[in-house]
Amino acid sequence: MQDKAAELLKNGTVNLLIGFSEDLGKRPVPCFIETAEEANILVFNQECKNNLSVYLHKKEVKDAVKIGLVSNIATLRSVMQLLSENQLWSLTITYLTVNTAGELVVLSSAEELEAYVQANFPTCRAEDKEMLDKLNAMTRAERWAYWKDQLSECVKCYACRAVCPMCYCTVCTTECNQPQWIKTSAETSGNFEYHTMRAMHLGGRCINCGECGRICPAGIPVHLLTAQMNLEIEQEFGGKTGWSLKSEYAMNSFKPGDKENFIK
Amino acid sequence: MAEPFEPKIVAFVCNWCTYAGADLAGTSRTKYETNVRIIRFPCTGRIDFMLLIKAFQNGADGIIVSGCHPNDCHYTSGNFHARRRWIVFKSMLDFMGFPTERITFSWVSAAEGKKWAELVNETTDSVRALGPFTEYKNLDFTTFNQMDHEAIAR
Amino acid sequence: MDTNQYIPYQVRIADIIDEAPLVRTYRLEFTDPTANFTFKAGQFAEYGVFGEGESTFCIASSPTREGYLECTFRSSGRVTKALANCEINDIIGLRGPFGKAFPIEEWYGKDIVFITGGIGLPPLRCVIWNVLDQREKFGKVSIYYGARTVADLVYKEELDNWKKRDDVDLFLTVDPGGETKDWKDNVGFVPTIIEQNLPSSTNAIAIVAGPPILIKMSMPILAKCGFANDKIFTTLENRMKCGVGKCGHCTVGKTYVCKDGPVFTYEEVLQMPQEY
Amino acid sequence: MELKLLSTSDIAVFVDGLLKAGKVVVAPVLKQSGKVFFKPVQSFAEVATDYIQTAFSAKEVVFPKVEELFTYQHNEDGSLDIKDQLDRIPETVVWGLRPCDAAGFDYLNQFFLKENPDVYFKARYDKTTLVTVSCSKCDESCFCTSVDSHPGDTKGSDILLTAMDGKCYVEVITDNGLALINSAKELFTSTDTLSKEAFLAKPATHFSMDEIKDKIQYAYASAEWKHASMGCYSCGACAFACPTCTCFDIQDEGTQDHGKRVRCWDACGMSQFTKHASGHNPRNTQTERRRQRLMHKFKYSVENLGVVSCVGCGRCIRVCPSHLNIFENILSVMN
Repeated sequence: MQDKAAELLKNGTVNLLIGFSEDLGKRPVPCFIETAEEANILVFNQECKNNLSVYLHKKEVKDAVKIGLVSNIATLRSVMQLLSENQLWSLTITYLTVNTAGELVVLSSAEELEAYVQANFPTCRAEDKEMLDKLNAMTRAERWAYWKDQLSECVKCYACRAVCPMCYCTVCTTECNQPQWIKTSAETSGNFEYHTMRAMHLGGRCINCGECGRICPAGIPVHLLTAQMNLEIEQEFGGKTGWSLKSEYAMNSFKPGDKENFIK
Repeated sequence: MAEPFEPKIVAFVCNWCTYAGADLAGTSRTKYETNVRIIRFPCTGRIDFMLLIKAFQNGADGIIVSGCHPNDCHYTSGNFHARRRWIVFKSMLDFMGFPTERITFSWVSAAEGKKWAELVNETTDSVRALGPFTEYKNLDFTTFNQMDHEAIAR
Repeated sequence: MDTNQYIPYQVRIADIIDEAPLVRTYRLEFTDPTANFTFKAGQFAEYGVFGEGESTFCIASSPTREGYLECTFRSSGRVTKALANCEINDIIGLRGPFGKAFPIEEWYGKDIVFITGGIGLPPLRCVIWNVLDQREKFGKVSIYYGARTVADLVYKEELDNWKKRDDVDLFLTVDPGGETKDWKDNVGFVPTIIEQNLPSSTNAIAIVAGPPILIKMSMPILAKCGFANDKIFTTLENRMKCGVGKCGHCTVGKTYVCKDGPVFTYEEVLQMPQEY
Repeated sequence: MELKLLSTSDIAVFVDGLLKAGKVVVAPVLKQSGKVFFKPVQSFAEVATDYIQTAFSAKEVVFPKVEELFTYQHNEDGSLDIKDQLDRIPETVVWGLRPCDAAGFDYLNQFFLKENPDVYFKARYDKTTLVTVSCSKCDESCFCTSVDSHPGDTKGSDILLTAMDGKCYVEVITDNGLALINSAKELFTSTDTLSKEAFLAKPATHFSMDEIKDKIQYAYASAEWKHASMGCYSCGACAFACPTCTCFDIQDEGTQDHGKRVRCWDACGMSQFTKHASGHNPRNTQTERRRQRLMHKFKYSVENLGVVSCVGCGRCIRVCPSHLNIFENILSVMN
């Protein structure tokens, strides 16, 4: 991967390469490489879980135009969703990934990307499925107690929003204060409102990378909210997020036959 | 003796059907419970889920959301979009353990003054039976704050 | 027990004056007549609408005129919009006074040049009143004031008064395109007007307040006039929440604008990182 | 300062005794997410012991994430009632915090009380006793020895416990601590020797404060800031986990008739932090915001208060979604 990255940077295919390097503690950290000489700091392994596609919204990255993106499959899937939402029109992106056989794969067009993602489409993680089943088997009151306990730890650092590639709004509902839709303070009721809002706005868009839950400093499994909703949406309305370049946004469409057994 | 509990119910209704239906109930002098506060919207498609949350935040005990029957929308498809949103929102709240029985979704047309009155009566009865929505207010007692812990201890 | 700096005084809106589009002045009176509130020219306060929050602006009236306070604000955010919706006799919260004042006593006997634009006049009006109320203690007083359009000029009545006085030189200007048919004063940006008049810097103090661009453009011209950096005063405005040097919003480097300022000499400003 | 011994089996007796005496005991508790949080406990059985660092610092005890400043209520006659609830704060013992956390309290104390004393902080701080536990374990994020501290430091603590060789050594540092010990005198015996150095964890030292104080003077203009902040997602995780971050926001909650004014944590790394209502933002890029945070820790607070406001707990590194490393950043901008 280091060689390929160096080559891409050298021949001008890529101006800026977003990948992983290691810090003193051998933990993978996102790195931004502009010259071929720096490519030797790149690493890529199982621990490289960050979804680097979120950086594609950053101004400094947008300015570079020709981007190389070291990706895992979740990153690629989120790029697919972003492409279908027409968010990356100004960028030319080359994707570097490693397939299940451990070989380097370089994808340089959206069509190649689509074919690769569809062939390697990720399924819901087993541990998430297990947790979802467990929660769905609970009574309503038990679930309420569970989320109440979890959400009471939330400090509203908004890391879940910051790492989400789909949260690209320049002004978030949390910052709209006329009226103040979401309480600024991290009281549990405000946290409940914030997480409901976040999940709803990701309905039919979340690509299930699980980053929000993984990085939560308070260890709240917030990704379960969107994961559950994804399942629900797939079941009710069909379609998968990040599957095709022309995905239809589930919340922006309807079928006359959508269920209405809950409507009086 | 404490006064009997009277729930606060907020109704989010569309301008063209349910609001007219409620108006019909009024002009035909149909009596129904007075617990409901009606908020009129151009269309059910405009009723953002945040409005519902805001209502609970400000102390509502129950909510009614109502608009035109499918295919009757003044704007052709607003209620279809709304319906999809309700499906997702309701399942979301269910998953979080939120007592969704406090939210009633309904279609009430301009001609259904009687249905409106019945809807309000039924909802009021069921929310009255559920009692005040203290579950939501009590959420904040779990916030790390010693004063709150003391309050619980008392 | 230390005083609780977060509990506001309650003040009643006694009068409302519409100054310019979106700009209003409120005259405020304490509901508690025993409230012991004293302040100096240049200090600011936190004005709060209960249920909406607090907003920061300078006290626009002078300590030499007792019994009331005035503040002038433009409605732009959540709190200022709520403030603008208030009516006479409404009660609002007031915390303060906060910050350092202009060292007016040190200026006795000197010429004073005020340079300001748009909504930058209110923080200086306090000083101008203060100076004019003790007119005999100062040398020449000149005021350079400009706004985008004629309608955007604030304190129009007072501007007329100042104009009529022969012990004040008032240079009014509006940006090109902002003039009306019967506008008789200057047209052009404030720095241009200063350049045309070149105020003397001998035994003089310059006070600059206004939008950042006005400050940036005026400085080279003042330097040309011969003003030393420590003879130029300005008042910075950053986002503030607490007013007492705790919340961290207003920091510029190590400086807390709320407690170390808002009044700074240009020399002090140059020492700071350019983050204001 | 006094040195005492407490048998390890009596620790539970001591803590449960404090609870019985009506004190609120805040201690590390392991939650189902696998992370350890400071929580009020009902008995010593809930207290977690096997952990390196809690997810968030114990600053919540004196500087809660949401603090009610006062409630307000408009009366029918047009008058307005404003009430604070400072008198409702209970006596609190924070049990089992790390020496770095206690050093954080020392900084908070100076920051909040040296100038313009903050009554809310003072009311809580005065009723808080800190019982610290020295560290026998550390990880690669810990760097307290780089910022003039160490895993057995007594700075900021009222009592420091060191549990080794089947005994618990009790260093009583303040009068507050002594009063706490005296509430259960019979459990403690006197001793006069303690050599804990061998027992203590040995975190890596990355730099010295002398070096920092010298080199940080020129760091502002470093081109490395851009590099150091590129990975930053501009969330507030580091600031909220930090034992010494003090920035807050003041917000009203409620209607114009009645409600409360609260202060809640805010973070200088967030893009809205300095933004004016006019849209002008003095620190408009993440580079400037990251620089502000680090420079505040290592330079500005030294200039303002004479102390560095980083205690080397390493929480910001552990919680950072992109593992930005504070000491690596500092090293890179200094050189």
